[in-house]
Amino acid sequence: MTLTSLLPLIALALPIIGGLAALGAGRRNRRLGIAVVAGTAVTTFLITALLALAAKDGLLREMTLVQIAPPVWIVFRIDPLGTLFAATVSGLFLLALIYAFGYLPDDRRQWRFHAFAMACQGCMIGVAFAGNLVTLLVFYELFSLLSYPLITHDRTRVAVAAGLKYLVYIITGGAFVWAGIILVFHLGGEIRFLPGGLADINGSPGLVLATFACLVTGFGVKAALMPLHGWVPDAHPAAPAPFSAVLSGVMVATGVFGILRVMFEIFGVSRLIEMGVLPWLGGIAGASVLLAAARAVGEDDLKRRLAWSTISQMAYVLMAVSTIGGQAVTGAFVHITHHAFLKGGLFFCAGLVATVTGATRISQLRGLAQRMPVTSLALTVLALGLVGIPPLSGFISKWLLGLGLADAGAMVRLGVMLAGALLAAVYLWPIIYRIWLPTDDPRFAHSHSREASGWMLGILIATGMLAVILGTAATLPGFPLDLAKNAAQWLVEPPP
Amino acid sequence: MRKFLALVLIAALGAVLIAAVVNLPEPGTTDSPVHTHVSAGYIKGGHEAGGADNLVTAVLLNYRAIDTFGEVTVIFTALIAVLAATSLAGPTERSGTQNIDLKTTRVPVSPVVSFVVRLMAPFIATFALFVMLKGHELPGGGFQGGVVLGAMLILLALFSGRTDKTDDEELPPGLRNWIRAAGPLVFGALGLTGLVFSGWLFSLPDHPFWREMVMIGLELGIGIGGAAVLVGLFRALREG
Amino acid sequence: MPIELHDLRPVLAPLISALCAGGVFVMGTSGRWRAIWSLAAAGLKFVIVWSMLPGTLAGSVYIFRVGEILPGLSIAFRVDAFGLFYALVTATLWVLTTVYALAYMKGSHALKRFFGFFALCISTTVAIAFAENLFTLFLFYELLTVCTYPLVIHDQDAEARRAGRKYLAYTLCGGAVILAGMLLVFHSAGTLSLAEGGILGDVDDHRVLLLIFLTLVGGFGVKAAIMPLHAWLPAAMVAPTPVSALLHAVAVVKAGAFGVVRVLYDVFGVNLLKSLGFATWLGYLAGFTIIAGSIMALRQNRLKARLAWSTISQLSYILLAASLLTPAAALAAIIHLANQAFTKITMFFVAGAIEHNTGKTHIDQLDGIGYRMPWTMAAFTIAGLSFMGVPLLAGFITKWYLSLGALAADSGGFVALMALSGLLNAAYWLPIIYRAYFRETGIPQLREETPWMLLAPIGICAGYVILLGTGAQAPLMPFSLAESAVRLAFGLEGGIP
Amino acid sequence: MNVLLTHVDYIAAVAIFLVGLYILLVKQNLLKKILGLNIMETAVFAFIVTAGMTDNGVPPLLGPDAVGPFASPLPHALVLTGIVVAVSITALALALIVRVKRECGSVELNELGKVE
Amino acid sequence: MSAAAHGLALVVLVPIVGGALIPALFRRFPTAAWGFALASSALTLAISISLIRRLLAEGPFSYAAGGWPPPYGVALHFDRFGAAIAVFSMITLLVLIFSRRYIPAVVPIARIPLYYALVMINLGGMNGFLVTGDLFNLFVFMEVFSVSAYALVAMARGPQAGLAAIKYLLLGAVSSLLVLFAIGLIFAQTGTLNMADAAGRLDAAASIVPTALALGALTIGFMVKAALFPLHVWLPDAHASAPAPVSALLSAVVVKAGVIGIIRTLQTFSDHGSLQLMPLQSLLIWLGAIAVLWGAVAALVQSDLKRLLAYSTVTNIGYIFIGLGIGSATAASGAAVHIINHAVIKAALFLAAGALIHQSGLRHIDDLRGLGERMPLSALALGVALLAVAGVPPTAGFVGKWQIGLGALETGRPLLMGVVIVGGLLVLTYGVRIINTLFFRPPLHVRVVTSREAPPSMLAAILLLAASSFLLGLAGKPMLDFVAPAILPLTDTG
Repeated sequence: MTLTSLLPLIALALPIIGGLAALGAGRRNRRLGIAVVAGTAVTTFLITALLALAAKDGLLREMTLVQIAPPVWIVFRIDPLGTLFAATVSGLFLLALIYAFGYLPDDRRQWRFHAFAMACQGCMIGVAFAGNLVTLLVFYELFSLLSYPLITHDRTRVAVAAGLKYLVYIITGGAFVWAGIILVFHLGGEIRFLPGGLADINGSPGLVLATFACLVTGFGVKAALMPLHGWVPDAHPAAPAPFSAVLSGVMVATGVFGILRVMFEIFGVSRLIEMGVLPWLGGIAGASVLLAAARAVGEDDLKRRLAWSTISQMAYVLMAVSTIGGQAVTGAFVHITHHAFLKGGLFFCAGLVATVTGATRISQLRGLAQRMPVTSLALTVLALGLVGIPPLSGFISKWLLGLGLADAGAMVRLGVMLAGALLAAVYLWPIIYRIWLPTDDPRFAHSHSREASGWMLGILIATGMLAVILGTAATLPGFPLDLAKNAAQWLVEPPP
Repeated sequence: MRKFLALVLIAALGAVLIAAVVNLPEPGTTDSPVHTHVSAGYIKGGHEAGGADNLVTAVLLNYRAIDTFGEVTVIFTALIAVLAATSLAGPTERSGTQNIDLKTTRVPVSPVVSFVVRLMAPFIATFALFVMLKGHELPGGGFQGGVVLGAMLILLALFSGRTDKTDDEELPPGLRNWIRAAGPLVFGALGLTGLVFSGWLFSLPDHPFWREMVMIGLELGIGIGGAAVLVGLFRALREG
Repeated sequence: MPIELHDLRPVLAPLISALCAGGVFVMGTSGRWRAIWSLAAAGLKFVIVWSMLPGTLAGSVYIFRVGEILPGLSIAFRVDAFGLFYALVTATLWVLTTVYALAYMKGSHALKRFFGFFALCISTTVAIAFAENLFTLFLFYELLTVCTYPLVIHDQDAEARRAGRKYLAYTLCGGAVILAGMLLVFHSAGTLSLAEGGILGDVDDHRVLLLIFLTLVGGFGVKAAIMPLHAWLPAAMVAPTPVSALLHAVAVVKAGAFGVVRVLYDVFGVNLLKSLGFATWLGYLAGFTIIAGSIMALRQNRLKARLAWSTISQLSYILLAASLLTPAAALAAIIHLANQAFTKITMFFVAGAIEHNTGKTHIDQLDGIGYRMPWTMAAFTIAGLSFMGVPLLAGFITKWYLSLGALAADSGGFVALMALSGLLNAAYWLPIIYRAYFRETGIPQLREETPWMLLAPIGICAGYVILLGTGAQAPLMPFSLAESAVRLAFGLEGGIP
Repeated sequence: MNVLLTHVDYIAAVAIFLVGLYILLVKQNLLKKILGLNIMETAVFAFIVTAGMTDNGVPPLLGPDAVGPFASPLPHALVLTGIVVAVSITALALALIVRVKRECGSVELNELGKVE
Repeated sequence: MSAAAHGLALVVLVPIVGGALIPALFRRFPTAAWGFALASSALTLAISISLIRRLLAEGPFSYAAGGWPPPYGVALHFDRFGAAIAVFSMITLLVLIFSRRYIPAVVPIARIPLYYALVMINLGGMNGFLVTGDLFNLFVFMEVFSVSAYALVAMARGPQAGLAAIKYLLLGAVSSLLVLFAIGLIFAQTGTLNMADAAGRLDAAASIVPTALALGALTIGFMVKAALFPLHVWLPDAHASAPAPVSALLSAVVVKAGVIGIIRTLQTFSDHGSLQLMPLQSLLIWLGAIAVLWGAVAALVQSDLKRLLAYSTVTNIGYIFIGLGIGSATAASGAAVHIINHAVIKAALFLAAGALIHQSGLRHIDDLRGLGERMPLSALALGVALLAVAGVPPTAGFVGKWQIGLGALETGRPLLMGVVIVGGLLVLTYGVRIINTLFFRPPLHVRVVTSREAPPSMLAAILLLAASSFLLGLAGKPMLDFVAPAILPLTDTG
């Protein structure tokens, strides 16, 4: 067992074990707990990053671990796409976990949050490393369930209701995925991911289509593809901010990730074209882009607006990959990563503001910059990044997406994308505008607040800087863009 | 209603029965199977085969001895049954005051009748004995003699005026039980002697003398036993 | 063709536990002897049954003929792969259940009777598993009813008696119907021996076959609690928890399901059933039961009642799978015997432990119970997830093969049904788990973990649920046994497609 | 019609039988029922004896100078046995009736239905 | 002529002479009569076993009583139905063992010898009835066991017993008369009383009307003895009010005589070519089916334990007649075996019930709650026998029901099979009710709490019978094989 085969397992297991350890340690000694969490998160991130770099040129390793039943194995594979996603996940989790030390009240339940969150992280890394649909489903279901206590962590009535809604959506989605997997298995036998798709999916076109529909529907729930998005606007605001960040940043992306795996590594490009599903997918994604953005515009609750934005932004990715052009796919991958940090940061901001000032609505944010300049600055940077203002990270991904769409000649989709970007500006600009607009109005509760400090602010600053760095230095080797290019190439033009 | 149904049933049954009997061979004719088959064999075999002039007795004691064994068993059983099954409790309240306690009430008996009965008794007994002993030659036999004997004893019991004495009247109880069982017992003995003498259970000895002796013994057993049973029945019924 | 070996073990397994049951009856007044004999019954059987595994896997069939009691009706035992699979499940679980029961029942009344019959049940169950022919199967099947009755009415109060009456009424009527079916089979086939590929191949009369199907499947379906023959099962909840475990997981309902599968595969045979098409209706009925049972389970507030309705739903998986008549589905049917057993028994043990520890019986009382009994509830969670079909747990395997089988049988609708059932399972297990961990009562919860004698069986079962889900292939797992059973039933040579 | 005449003996036996049966069926008094039974028995005996009857026959006493035609001996033996059996049953029945009368206070079946 | 053949007469002679000796021998020592009766019945049993051995070796054989060849003398005939005498002797033996402690409690001490005498005579009559090959002899021995049976019923205390006995007597006497009348008809047609001879000569008879009537009269007469619905009305009263061992004897053995009588009749005259027995057979099936259901339903509503068991006899007689009526080899052999098996089971039932009732002094089922704790063995025996009577495999009751059900199918009567099964289920219902009451309900009556297990002599008989009623089920095949040759003549008419 070489190091490369051990590392993925460590990356997967470490957060889970670390979470349990933190649960035990933190309740006795807070500092020790923090050390464990931080150490674990950092180590995990480093391992995944290392793996991402190592695997950027193609499939690094495939590991067959456990045979559940004769044709059903637990399989891990270390390929460019998975490692990129794993690194993104662990990076965002690193931020969120540390942020949570500041965000959550210092009590016993905090450690529960960390334990569950880290278990969730482990499972998401498992999803990223999954080598076949069954393995993917295992970890997909697990982290979905593990998310539930995190969403309902506040135990308010709203949170519980949102949690229930989340469960209903996610489990239903899981059932679809499950049915799809069964169908795939029925059609094609053992189902390892294979760039270019499985050659031997045989069956009536209707059945193949149904399989695809099942899988896309199932993952689409998590990817918040309209009209399967219902849980998102409720769950995001209800969850504690650090987990909202994770939800928006990577969990929705997991759904997208699943769809990507299905599209490129189960069905394969040629079959997708043959099936004629791509226009439909693009159409649905495009509709999602516009509709969600439009909803975001009308939303006053900050976290809800961000949630709608997530729906819209993730739909970009799907819309782009529906062209299956190499450039667009690269953009899609890089967008997943960049969006994760941007949106995570925005949620960190929202959490910070809500904690310090109690303001959750955008209309309450007026004059925030007067009291909390650093936070406001970070918020501004991140928001601008999300809108796609150069040289921030969002620009890079959107540029690539646009380029990809243009390359593929999908002019309608390009138009939709631009319209979406415009709408993004429309729904993000008022935030920036308001926080920087000075006011003396005593109605704003935060008028006496001070700038925050400690963990939360640190993380916020780090995220803001990350947006700048990823934007300015995107082309450096080893950065997401580099990795995404490789991943896209690997998927779209598979090695023989 | 009940009567009507009964009449309907009887009418139907009667029709069936008459339909059946009129299809039987004509009674009285000698060529019917009744006469030509088994009976003819008996008559043909004569008294030599049956061991008795009286063919009815021969049938009873010889040809179909086992039937007669059953028969004496039935009547013996009836006695035991009556003894065993009659009311175990005394008179209950339910039976009311009109019930007469036969044990203690003396029935007034005319001395004339009483005298005549006692006078007649030895003659009757003698006749009964004659019927038993000559049953294999003349009309008669153990049952007939036994019934006469029993009737005499009942007569005596009725008119002797000694109704209050229930026990140790005619015979000591130990002996009485043996005599009552005489019927089955003599047949049991016959079964065994038959096995000894001729190799068949329930068969009479081949030697004419012994055969006659055994027959007489049987007749006596049947008769005396039968009489004892009859008296026993009478007493049991009277005592309730 | 399997190699037939004449061996004493098929009869020894039931006999020895029956003898031990006798020991309980004779010496059971003392608690220690009761425990010793009960454990001996379970343990010895466990050893004997497992000792046959290597041979059976190698393709041998152990046979023991006791004797022919009527022309064509003989008592005979034959250990084939399917029978051994069922026996392994029961034998293994029985050891755990006995340990659990010994701890759970402490201080109850009439313990001699309880453990005596408890040990007898094990004996009859393994005899059912090893039955060579329908008659032997029926014989011990009925005996099982008789032996479980005293356990059902153990409390002897009005409710228990009512439940007992219902239980008997259903199962005995079911038995009578089986008897009718048996007569029909014997009349038309001239034999009652269970044989791979069925024994009714030569029967032409469609009506007779239908009648046989209805009577046998209906009769065994009573114990398998297929709707509308299920009403006894929720009522029988009043029994003490080890008995519920026995009824719902190990012996009784499984015997029914086992019987149905035997009837389908070894009386009718796959090919005949395929040409007849009766099984489709059984599939629909089972499908209905799966959904309706789940919906009923949703409405229950009493924990054990919810478990009972869930059992009704879960059992029909077996029937549904068996009725699909494809190898993969058959595999699902057989494996689900084990999966459902281990999973459901975990839940029952937990329910019993909760009741034993805290006296709580209803779901709305369970707020925060996860803090009081963390390990216990962890086991419950595992079981719940398994039923939901979360991969890596036992329930997934069933659904997996069942769905594959359904697809192979061109009954894709059942895949949707599986998915729906998984959802419903989630809908009724998750709230319990949620309450246990995520609802606090406001009162600080003290740790009050289950005593180890109760906890150990729970833990082992829960562990097994995971094992069945992950390591079904491992050497000591009976998966390959199930495979060879399917191969035999379908006359396949190689692997299962 | 001729048949009826030739078999008139049998028919008479049947008639007696029916009379007895009627009594047995209709009468509620146990004693009367026993009487009915006895009448039926008599009828059956008569029937059997009739079967063995010979026109102008003599009893089957086989002396040295006995001359036929003889009546068949078999039915007579049967009837003799039958009579004894009938007597036995009658005796037992009477004893039981006495007992019933004592214990239940009645010998009418329709009243006895209410006993206990 | 081997010694075994004499046994044919001895099985009649020994018990009757033994019974006749008892009142005389044991006037002074009434309780010692038990031993003598036991010895005679044991001897009878031994003789009957030697008969069966010869039967197995040589096939059916006859014995000319008195050395007179048939048709002049009375021929005794031993075939496989006659072999039932061994079982009947065995049951009588066990009943006697049971009676040792039971009878002194219910019968005045002076009458104890009478009881034993009656039991022995009953046995002798039964044996004679079963082995005779002569029509009139059949009648005589029928009367022997009938009269003793009437008396045995009347030996119980209480107003019900006398009434039940007289009802039994009245119906029994009428049935005997019918039989005698039928014998007269046959005799008038054939001039012979030997069954085989008569059957042969009936063909030559001028008309079949008398034969048909005779056959009908015989059947109806035996039906009364066998208590086949609707002529069973005497049975519940008689069997419920008699002392327990008598009930056992009556239900187990005496009613069976009627059944065997019908079998003999059908068997003997089934060769009579001009006579179609089909209507008779379907009549038997119908009546049997009604009896099964009626008896079971009536038993369900009884509160008196013994009365319930009496109705159970009605049911089981129904089963036997269904089997006979179907007439196929399977069903008829099942019926034949059920005659034996039910005898054993019912004896076990009545004796066990008798022990429970005797020890507790209670006879209502509801009063017996919890008695199983106090009298575990007796109650267990009752439970086993109840399961057996319900036909739960592999008990003895199962054999007959299985064969009869199978026969129903073979002859294309699936509904009849349904009746067989439903009947078994109903029986099981009340069986379970009783078992439940005994074992699983807390005592209600104070007498239950003070009851003690039955004495060893009673227990021995009960347990032996209960064990047999279980084990005979395992011996179903040899038993069926045993009766199979005897069944063949019946089969032809089916």
